[in-house]
Amino acid sequence: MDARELIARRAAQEFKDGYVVNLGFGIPVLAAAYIPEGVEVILQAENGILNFETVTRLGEEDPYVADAACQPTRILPGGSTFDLATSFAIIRGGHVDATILGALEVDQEGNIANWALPLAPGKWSPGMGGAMDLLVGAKRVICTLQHTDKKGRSKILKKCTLPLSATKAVDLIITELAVMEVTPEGLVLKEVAPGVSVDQVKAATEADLIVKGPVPEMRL
Amino acid sequence: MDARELIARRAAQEFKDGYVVNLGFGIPVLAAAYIPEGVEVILQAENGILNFETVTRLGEEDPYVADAACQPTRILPGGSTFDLATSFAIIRGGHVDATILGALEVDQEGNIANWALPLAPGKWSPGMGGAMDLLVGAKRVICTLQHTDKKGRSKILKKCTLPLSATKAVDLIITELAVMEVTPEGLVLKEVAPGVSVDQVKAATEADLIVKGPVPEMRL
Amino acid sequence: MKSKEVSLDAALSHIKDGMTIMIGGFLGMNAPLAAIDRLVELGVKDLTLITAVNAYPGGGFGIGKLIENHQVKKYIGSHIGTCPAAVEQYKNGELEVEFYPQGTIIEKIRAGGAGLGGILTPTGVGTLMEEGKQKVTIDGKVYLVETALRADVAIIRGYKADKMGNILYRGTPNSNPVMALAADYVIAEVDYVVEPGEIEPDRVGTPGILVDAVVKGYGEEKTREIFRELWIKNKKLA
Amino acid sequence: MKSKEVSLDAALSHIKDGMTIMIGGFLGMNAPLAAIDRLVELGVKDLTLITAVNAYPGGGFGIGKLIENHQVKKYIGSHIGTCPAAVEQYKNGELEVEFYPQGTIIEKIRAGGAGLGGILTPTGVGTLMEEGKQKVTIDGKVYLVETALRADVAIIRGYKADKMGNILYRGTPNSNPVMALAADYVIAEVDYVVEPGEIEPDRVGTPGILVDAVVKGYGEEKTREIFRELWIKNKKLA
Repeated sequence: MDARELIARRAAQEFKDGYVVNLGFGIPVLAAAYIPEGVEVILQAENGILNFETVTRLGEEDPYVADAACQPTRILPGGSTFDLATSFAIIRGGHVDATILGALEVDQEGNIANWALPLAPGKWSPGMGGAMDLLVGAKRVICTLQHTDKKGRSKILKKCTLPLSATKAVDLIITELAVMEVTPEGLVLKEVAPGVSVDQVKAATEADLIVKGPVPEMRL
Repeated sequence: MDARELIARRAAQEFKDGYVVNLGFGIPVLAAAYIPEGVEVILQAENGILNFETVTRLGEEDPYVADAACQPTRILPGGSTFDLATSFAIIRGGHVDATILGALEVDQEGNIANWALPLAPGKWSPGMGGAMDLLVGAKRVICTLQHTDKKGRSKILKKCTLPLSATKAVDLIITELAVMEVTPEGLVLKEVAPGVSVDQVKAATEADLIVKGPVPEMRL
Repeated sequence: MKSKEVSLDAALSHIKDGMTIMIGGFLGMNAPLAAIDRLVELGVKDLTLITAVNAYPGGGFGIGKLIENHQVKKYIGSHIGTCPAAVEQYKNGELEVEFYPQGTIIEKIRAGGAGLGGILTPTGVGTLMEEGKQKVTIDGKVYLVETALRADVAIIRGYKADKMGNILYRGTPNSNPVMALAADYVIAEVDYVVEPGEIEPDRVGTPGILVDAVVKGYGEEKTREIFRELWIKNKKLA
Repeated sequence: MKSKEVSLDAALSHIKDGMTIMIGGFLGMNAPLAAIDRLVELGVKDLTLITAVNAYPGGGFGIGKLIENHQVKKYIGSHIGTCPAAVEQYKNGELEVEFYPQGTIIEKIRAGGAGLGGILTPTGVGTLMEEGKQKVTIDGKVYLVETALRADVAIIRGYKADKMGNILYRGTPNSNPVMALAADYVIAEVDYVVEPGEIEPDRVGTPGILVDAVVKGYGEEKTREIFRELWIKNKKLA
């Protein structure tokens, strides 16, 4: 299992039956494939659609319906479409139970940076899209990302260095090494990946990690 | 012709072809009966309906459709219904060409009082309903009222005494005695009612009236 | 998925003395009449009631009954003049009243449901509405800060609902779709309850995720009779 | 009443160099593709372009063409990453970009259309979004003042229009209904133009009084082909 699949599988365990969820691109969308049996969730996409699935077979597409990535999409029974103002009223207004989002950096206070990469002095790209509203509005924010960057530097920091998307917004961080919870006391190590030791997680993490007693392994 | 009919007839002349209009209760609604030939207007009601007419014959009513007075209403071809937020977005956003409203008092600066009658100290009734938004949002505000109260006191004042609905909002005032326009210089007497002299209007008016040359009679 | 359809009493059991409730409808039109009538019987009291406008002119209909039965401690809306009991109780100090322009009250409710702190409106500048409110100036123009408003329970009125709570509206939906976003518990009174998938996605006016309970109201035939009677009595139809 | 149906060129003649325009659509879905393509041919330039999001990933589609053709001087929206030309032009200084969170940009447009001065949002507090903005504190919570946004011209996309300009939407209408309120001149591109009365009043998503010009777009069949081709090319359909 590669890192992305592991993260997606673990993230999917956070879904609860009846949850309304919004999934960011990349790993979060992958998580939908691993929703546990007996758990039904309702997908919300920020372009204005509830209860849908992506279609991939020619002829199943509707040229007037798409998800937030503009992929061909089928609305499921009980689904609905609505305009963008309503969609973000739903998101910002606390009507989404959980969002799973990627991040460039996340820190031990729950701050998150996920849209602004330096392009030129004072210029950032690619843009925040709907992420900043989701971070503020979703009842539970789950952040999925690889623990370190390509150079092996921790993305789980004491303090984010890139422009923030939101402050104190993240509830749970899931990486290929660990599950960490943002608490008032700080970042608590909740689970380690199979075969990974607490020390290995600590070594890969710049943030201060709180370890309380033995740390269980993720069940995937 | 009684005072109310006269005012309504004169007010109806302010309709232009294609106008979107919102009519207050009382005299303004009466005006709809006197729309000049060749002029088509689209009625907007603040509860969320465009292009409609009142029905009065049993069997013509729809128990899910009403106007802002909750009267039985028929939607005309090209009409639409929408929620209250959209309705006031239309009103406040400048998408209504003209509104005709009643008033308790109006003054020479275009200030208007039309919702707050003293009920007890610090208490007012009946409430503003949609009037304050119409006064701020409609492109043209036409105020229809009887020139004086039951005791013969002018309702066209130098300065309103009752709580205001809006400041500098009124464009045109139509009474059973005169038509007056609010201009940057002050209140200009534009027309007098048939058989009424300028002096009679002046005598009945507390506000300063600007008279420029001969004042024509209303054509009804 | 579990059906959201419940009995009227089960839904209304969420409304307790002293709560703040929103009720959809416009002078009774597309208002949840069955739920209101049952609330009167149940006698829940000391309510703060939020509506856009008040009762059908003259009272005795829709939310007017709640006020006439002295169940409302505070009223928040744009108008009380159509409800003689409200005017009388306000005058004698029994009823507290908070007035907002109708375009403001609906934006306050919308803000409450949309996670906004409030909105900036030009309506009411230079009037009594300024009292106790913050102001913001943008490009030299002054606006009132009107803050978000929410309720413990909202009772809305739709035409059809599916068992997932998706609502289809018919006619003039007035405040119902906005209120559906702005309360902790949302009850939708409808004429018909259908299976998920029977309401076209494009026709859903309120997505089911916003609705907690679906209840059957008086139904289409009774609704037709109720309004016919009301309008005949008030000489609007003959 | 005079029909609002006009030719595409007659409608687009209202767009002049240097104007601010809003274009509906979400990564090209339910975007006015025919109008955009014609705008590229017409070459109107120095535009300020307001959209919710940018081009379909990779560009070359919808509003991406306007940017690739160097017709946009300033872009206002929530994202540019899907349009390589936008990123490149922003980097080299050709294109000015103003970012807003997607929930903020749509509320700014809504405020512009609804006569509000702006809205108070918690989104962006404690981030770059605070720069140069007023803040308002309500019950101890801080909100950003996000001001209203309007355009000279809005081009929206509906499915059907009647000749009075009433629009029926199909599928995901995204920013179109909101933009229809927020511009001095509103062009609606649709697949079908019908007579007044042919769209049920309850199905009207944008009332005709908001629309100045109705134009026929590529039509349903061509739209189906366009998206099929797009999705096949991008390996979304097989």
